[in-house]
Amino acid sequence: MRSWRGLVVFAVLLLVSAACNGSSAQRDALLRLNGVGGAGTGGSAAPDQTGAAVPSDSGVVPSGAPSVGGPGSVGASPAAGAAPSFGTPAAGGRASASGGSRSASSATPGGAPVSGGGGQAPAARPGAAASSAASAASPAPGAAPAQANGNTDVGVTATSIKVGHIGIYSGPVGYVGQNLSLAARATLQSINDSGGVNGRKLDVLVRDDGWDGTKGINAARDLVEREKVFAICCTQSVSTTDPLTAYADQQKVPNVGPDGWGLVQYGGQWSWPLGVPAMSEARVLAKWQVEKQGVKKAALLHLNSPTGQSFRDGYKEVLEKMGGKLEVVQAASFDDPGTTTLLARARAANVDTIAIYADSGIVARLMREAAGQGYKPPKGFAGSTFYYFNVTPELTGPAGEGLISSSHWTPHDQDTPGLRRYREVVTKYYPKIDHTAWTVTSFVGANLFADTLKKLGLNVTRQRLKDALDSTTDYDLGLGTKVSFRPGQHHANTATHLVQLMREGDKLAWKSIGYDDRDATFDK
Amino acid sequence: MLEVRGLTAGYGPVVVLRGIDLTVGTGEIVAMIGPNGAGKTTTLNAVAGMLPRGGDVLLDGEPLASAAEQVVRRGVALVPQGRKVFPRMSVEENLFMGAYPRGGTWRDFDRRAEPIFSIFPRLAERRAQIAGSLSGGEQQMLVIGRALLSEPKVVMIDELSLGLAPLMVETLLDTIVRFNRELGTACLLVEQAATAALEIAGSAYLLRRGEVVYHGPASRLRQDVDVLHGAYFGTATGTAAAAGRR
Amino acid sequence: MSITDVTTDVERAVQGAIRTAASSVASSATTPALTRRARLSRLVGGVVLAALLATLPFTMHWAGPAFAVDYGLIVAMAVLSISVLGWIGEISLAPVAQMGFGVVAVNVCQVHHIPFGFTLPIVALSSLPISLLLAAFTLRLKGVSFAIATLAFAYMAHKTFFLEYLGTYGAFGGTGTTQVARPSFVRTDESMYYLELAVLIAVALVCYAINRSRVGARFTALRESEMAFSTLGHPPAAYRFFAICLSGAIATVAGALFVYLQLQVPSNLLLPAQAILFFGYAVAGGLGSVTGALAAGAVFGAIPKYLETLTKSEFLNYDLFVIGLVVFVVMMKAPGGLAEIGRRVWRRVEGSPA
Amino acid sequence: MSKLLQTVIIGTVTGSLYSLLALGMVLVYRTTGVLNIAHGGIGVMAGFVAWDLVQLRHWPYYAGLLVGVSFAVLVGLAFERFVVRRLPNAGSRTVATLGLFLLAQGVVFVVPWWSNNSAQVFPSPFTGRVVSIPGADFAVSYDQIVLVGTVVLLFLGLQFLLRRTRLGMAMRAVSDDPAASRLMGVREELVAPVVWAMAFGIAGLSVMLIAPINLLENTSIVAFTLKALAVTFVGGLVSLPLTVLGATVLALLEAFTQIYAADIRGLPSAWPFILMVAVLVIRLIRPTKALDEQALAAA
Repeated sequence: MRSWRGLVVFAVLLLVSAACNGSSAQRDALLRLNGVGGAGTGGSAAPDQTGAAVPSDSGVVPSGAPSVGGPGSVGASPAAGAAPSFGTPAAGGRASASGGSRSASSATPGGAPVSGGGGQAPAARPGAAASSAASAASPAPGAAPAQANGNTDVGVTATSIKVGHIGIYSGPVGYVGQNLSLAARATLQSINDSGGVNGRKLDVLVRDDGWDGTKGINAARDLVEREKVFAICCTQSVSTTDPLTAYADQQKVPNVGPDGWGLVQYGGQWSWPLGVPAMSEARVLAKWQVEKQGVKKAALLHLNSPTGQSFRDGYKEVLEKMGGKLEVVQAASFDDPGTTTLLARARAANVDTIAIYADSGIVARLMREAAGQGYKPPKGFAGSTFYYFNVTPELTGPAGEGLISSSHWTPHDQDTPGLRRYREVVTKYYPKIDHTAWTVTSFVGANLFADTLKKLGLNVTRQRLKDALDSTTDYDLGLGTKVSFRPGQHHANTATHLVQLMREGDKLAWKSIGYDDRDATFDK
Repeated sequence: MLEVRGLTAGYGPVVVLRGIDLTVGTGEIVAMIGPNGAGKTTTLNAVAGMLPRGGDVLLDGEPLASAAEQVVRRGVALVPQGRKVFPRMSVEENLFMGAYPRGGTWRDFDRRAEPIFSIFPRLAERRAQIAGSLSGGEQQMLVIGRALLSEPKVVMIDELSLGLAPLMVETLLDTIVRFNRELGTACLLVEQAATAALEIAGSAYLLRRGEVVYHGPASRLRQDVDVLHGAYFGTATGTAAAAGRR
Repeated sequence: MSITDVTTDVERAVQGAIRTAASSVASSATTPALTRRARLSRLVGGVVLAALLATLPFTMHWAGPAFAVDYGLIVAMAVLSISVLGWIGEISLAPVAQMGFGVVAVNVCQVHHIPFGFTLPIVALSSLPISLLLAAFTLRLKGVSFAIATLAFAYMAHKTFFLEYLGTYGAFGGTGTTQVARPSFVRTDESMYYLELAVLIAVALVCYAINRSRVGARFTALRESEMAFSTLGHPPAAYRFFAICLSGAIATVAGALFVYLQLQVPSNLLLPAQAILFFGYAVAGGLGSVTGALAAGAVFGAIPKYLETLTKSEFLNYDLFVIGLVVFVVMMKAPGGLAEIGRRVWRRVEGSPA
Repeated sequence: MSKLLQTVIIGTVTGSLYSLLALGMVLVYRTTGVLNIAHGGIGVMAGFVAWDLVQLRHWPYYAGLLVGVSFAVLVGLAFERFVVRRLPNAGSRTVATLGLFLLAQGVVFVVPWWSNNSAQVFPSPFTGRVVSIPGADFAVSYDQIVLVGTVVLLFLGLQFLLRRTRLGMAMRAVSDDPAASRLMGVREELVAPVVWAMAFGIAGLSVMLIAPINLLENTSIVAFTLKALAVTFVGGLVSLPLTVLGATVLALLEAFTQIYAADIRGLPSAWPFILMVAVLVIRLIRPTKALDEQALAAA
């Protein structure tokens, strides 16, 4: 009679464990969706000599040269389109991008999460001169004392560097968020496949935050304090990156390539954001709309968040400075988008355009509703990179035609060497990725991280990485923006390109409208 | 017509009825009286199928099912203690629920309800009122009326007069006599306060500690206060009378 | 009988509890009624529990960061604040909103450079006006109506206040969200744990004390029959106000600790729907039981966080599902909640008749 | 003038949306005394099932709709059979619906090919067709008309069911006094499944009607359900007409403040609370002896 309670507990435990196993199946499904069979993609892709040659052509556009993956592409293809074949289920998931190298990290020095390298930091490397090929040449033996066995800092061994990455795979924006993470993982994997960083493989630990700050911060703490990662790379889940900025400073852990949408991220000494602040997007957009479209009166719908408010403030400031007027402003949230009332007010105020700062879902709701009423402002709808995804035209349907968004990097319809290389690297691992400004940010972030590490030679420490990143000048992958950081000034990217949904055959596709501009407000 | 033989019932391990025998003839009014805790209410609930029971319950010689829904369909209606109206439904709707076991629909409701309204004109006045807001006496009328709408052969009424003013009890007893005469419905009337019930009953049963201790014409109990008294308090006369029953 | 009477009762109860706590070790060891096995298991259990509590963040380090237990303690406090209202037989969905006011209060304290020592007491006091408002508004409501009313209150607090003050979805930016700095002595999550534990133990002791005292008995009476309660000359309103204020203070302090743990709290962590979830935890833990609240904090706060890290976030998608399942199973099989299961298990350990 | 008319139309449509969700909850509460917290969650789950069939597997729309609603109905039947019936009172049943809500949400997140696409397009056959309103410079979509029409039909249907049919009367009787209704020949074990099946079916249908207007999206539908909950309060959780009235008033207030008083930030979101306070004050001034609470006390 009493034993059933024990049974209940047991059953619950069983279910929990089943749930956990089940989820790896889910990830496999996700990977299949992206055309990759298992995950252990190209572990055996024989990097050898190529590895040393490729990496840091920094100052120069890497042009066609690298195509490192050439021979390695074998690894990628097998299960590409092929049916279920669960391939390597256990290895699947997000555990580790680089095969089995995780076991190696057990040798990390015990305590001292804080970088002990403060003293040995090569302050003697001031100039930006360094940027070029110098790094590749210097596996300089004996450059630093502690590297006899290669354990130069937390998370670094002779053969690997432990890197944490937090992505969005579930939650309210999991549907677009996963693309950012997949792009980052593809890039990091490509770096490993082409030889890693001066002989060390990047051991990437991937976590999901479900777009929830408590979960993201929990993951970050786990990565930093327990798994003892060397750095966090390409984390672009804004609900996590904002609090992560403070945490990275507190722990002195490098946080390379966060989204940089919220202005708070630029206050961190240990964060190097690569996206464009929402405020900059808004300024550029407003300027263009007044200059090119002759917008005089505008309505604006923004998510009621500080970033949304900064978008609103930037838009209003520029619009009104140039003689226009923001007639209608409305705040939205995910559970209460308020699109209907915004439309009514915009129509009553007879505005020229409706500017939006919201995700694809809310944008789609707004435009479908407007189309339902047979209404379109004379100059159409425009807004931020928030919905520069291919999912947006799928959600809006034909109603989305003419929608203007912005991009932080060269828009995807262009055919530049940089974009070709980006696409080649990313689609090799995840063919069905939904390309957007943010996936490119992932790509740049991962490359910047690896290339800067390469510059450090074998003596990899957090402090040296910070110094090297702080002296990055004109890092350019041919994607439209040259990235430069200075100590205390991490506003690297403020360039905005505009794109528009145009008809292409029977579908809508994002097309560049040939307008690029920079918001100079943050230059100091 | 309604025949109960060796009825036993209880609540879990507690045995309340130790074999009750009881008969209600066609068109008869039978009173069942007894002190607090004698098992009167339990008897009614057991017959009505609200409690698990042992022994035989027959209606017109056929065994009566033990599920409440079937008992009422066969024509044995219970008016439970405490005036259990449906408080959030109107008077009319309460009455409609009475007709439910007869497959009543609203279409022929008026026809069915007409005799009831003529017996209880007060209910007709308050047709649309919410039952929860009626006075105690009106609620008791409603519950009796509701039971009658199931067109029962026997109505069992539990503690008719509980908590009602004497004048109202008079009125209610009058209505019982009236529907008994007009509709021919037999009535098993359970009362703790005995005198009122004995006024209108033909025969009477006296219960004590789960057993019938007296059975006979109501008039005798009415006249012979000693028998009544004895039954209530378990004195010799009472048992003697019980013996005399056989 | 008025509010002041209630408070003096509470004071006496707390003093009593402190006395009992001081003498409990000695007395429990000497109680003759206990078998040797029971005594032994109590002693061992108590020592193990104390040792576990004292070292939890470190002993669980294999499973995840100390953040998990820290978060578990905060959930426990939030659940406790719901449980406390179980004393008067009501269900409140406002605690999440009250946690939000705690976040705001910490923010304000920080802006005005109030030393940490004063912050928590100020936060606890700051909950009073809001609780009184809520209590006045819900004075005449019972049961489902009360729950809905508190939910509406939480909804309004979230929509009209936190969204403006804290920002939605810290996500798309926490730019305006003020960061909160921890005091130097709780720089790490491990030390944060001990701060939280101390606060929680204090709160739990107060709750135990009140529950055991005359006030607790009166709460029971109030819950059973408000009419009988008031005919005995006690003012139901005073007790309702008191319970709501106590619950509010606990929730607000939990919110304050939450922001210290998280460093900033965007309003999407304070959604009204979250309150429904917490209520589920409270039920599964055992409504009205202090122990149950603590158990719920462990089961629904800490363990999922550990699972997140142990499974490399693979668990993330499943938490709602599993929590729903647990609530369901507990509802069906042990209406008294985890607290009841714990008691049963413990009785078997002690060997006393169940 | 056209702005005014637009506002009224917007309010009416939104009000219908709240009504739609609230009516289902009132049905359950009125006939069982249980507050069905799972209402929105079940609806979303059923909506995703239908969406899955129609959009991913290219079933005909109505077939998908039917399967989605039937799915919800089955869940309702199972819930009644295996959970509700085994729990002792309305309070514990309400908590069980909470568990069900969490489970339903969990399912929506767990199914891999649903969770990674949180907002979904789920058009109905009417989507895209509109009727323009003369004088309003405004058009109303067929979907919205269908929504409003369904609410009217549902309201009338439920009123008829609960007031005029044997089944509805039996449902109400059971909720008023289960023992007395057994004496009336009502078999609770036959009535209760109908209630739950119907309520869950309505939940599923509601979400499928809302989806073409709002997209199929979890967060907002759950938020709508919370507002609908506040609306049910107006009708004391039992009155259908007052519920619809409350929903419409709430939606109109929201629409008017959003459009005419947009500068008072946060006011539109405060309406549910203000509305409840107003209802409380009215009840205070005119105590009508809230019967719902009386019945609850008796239960």
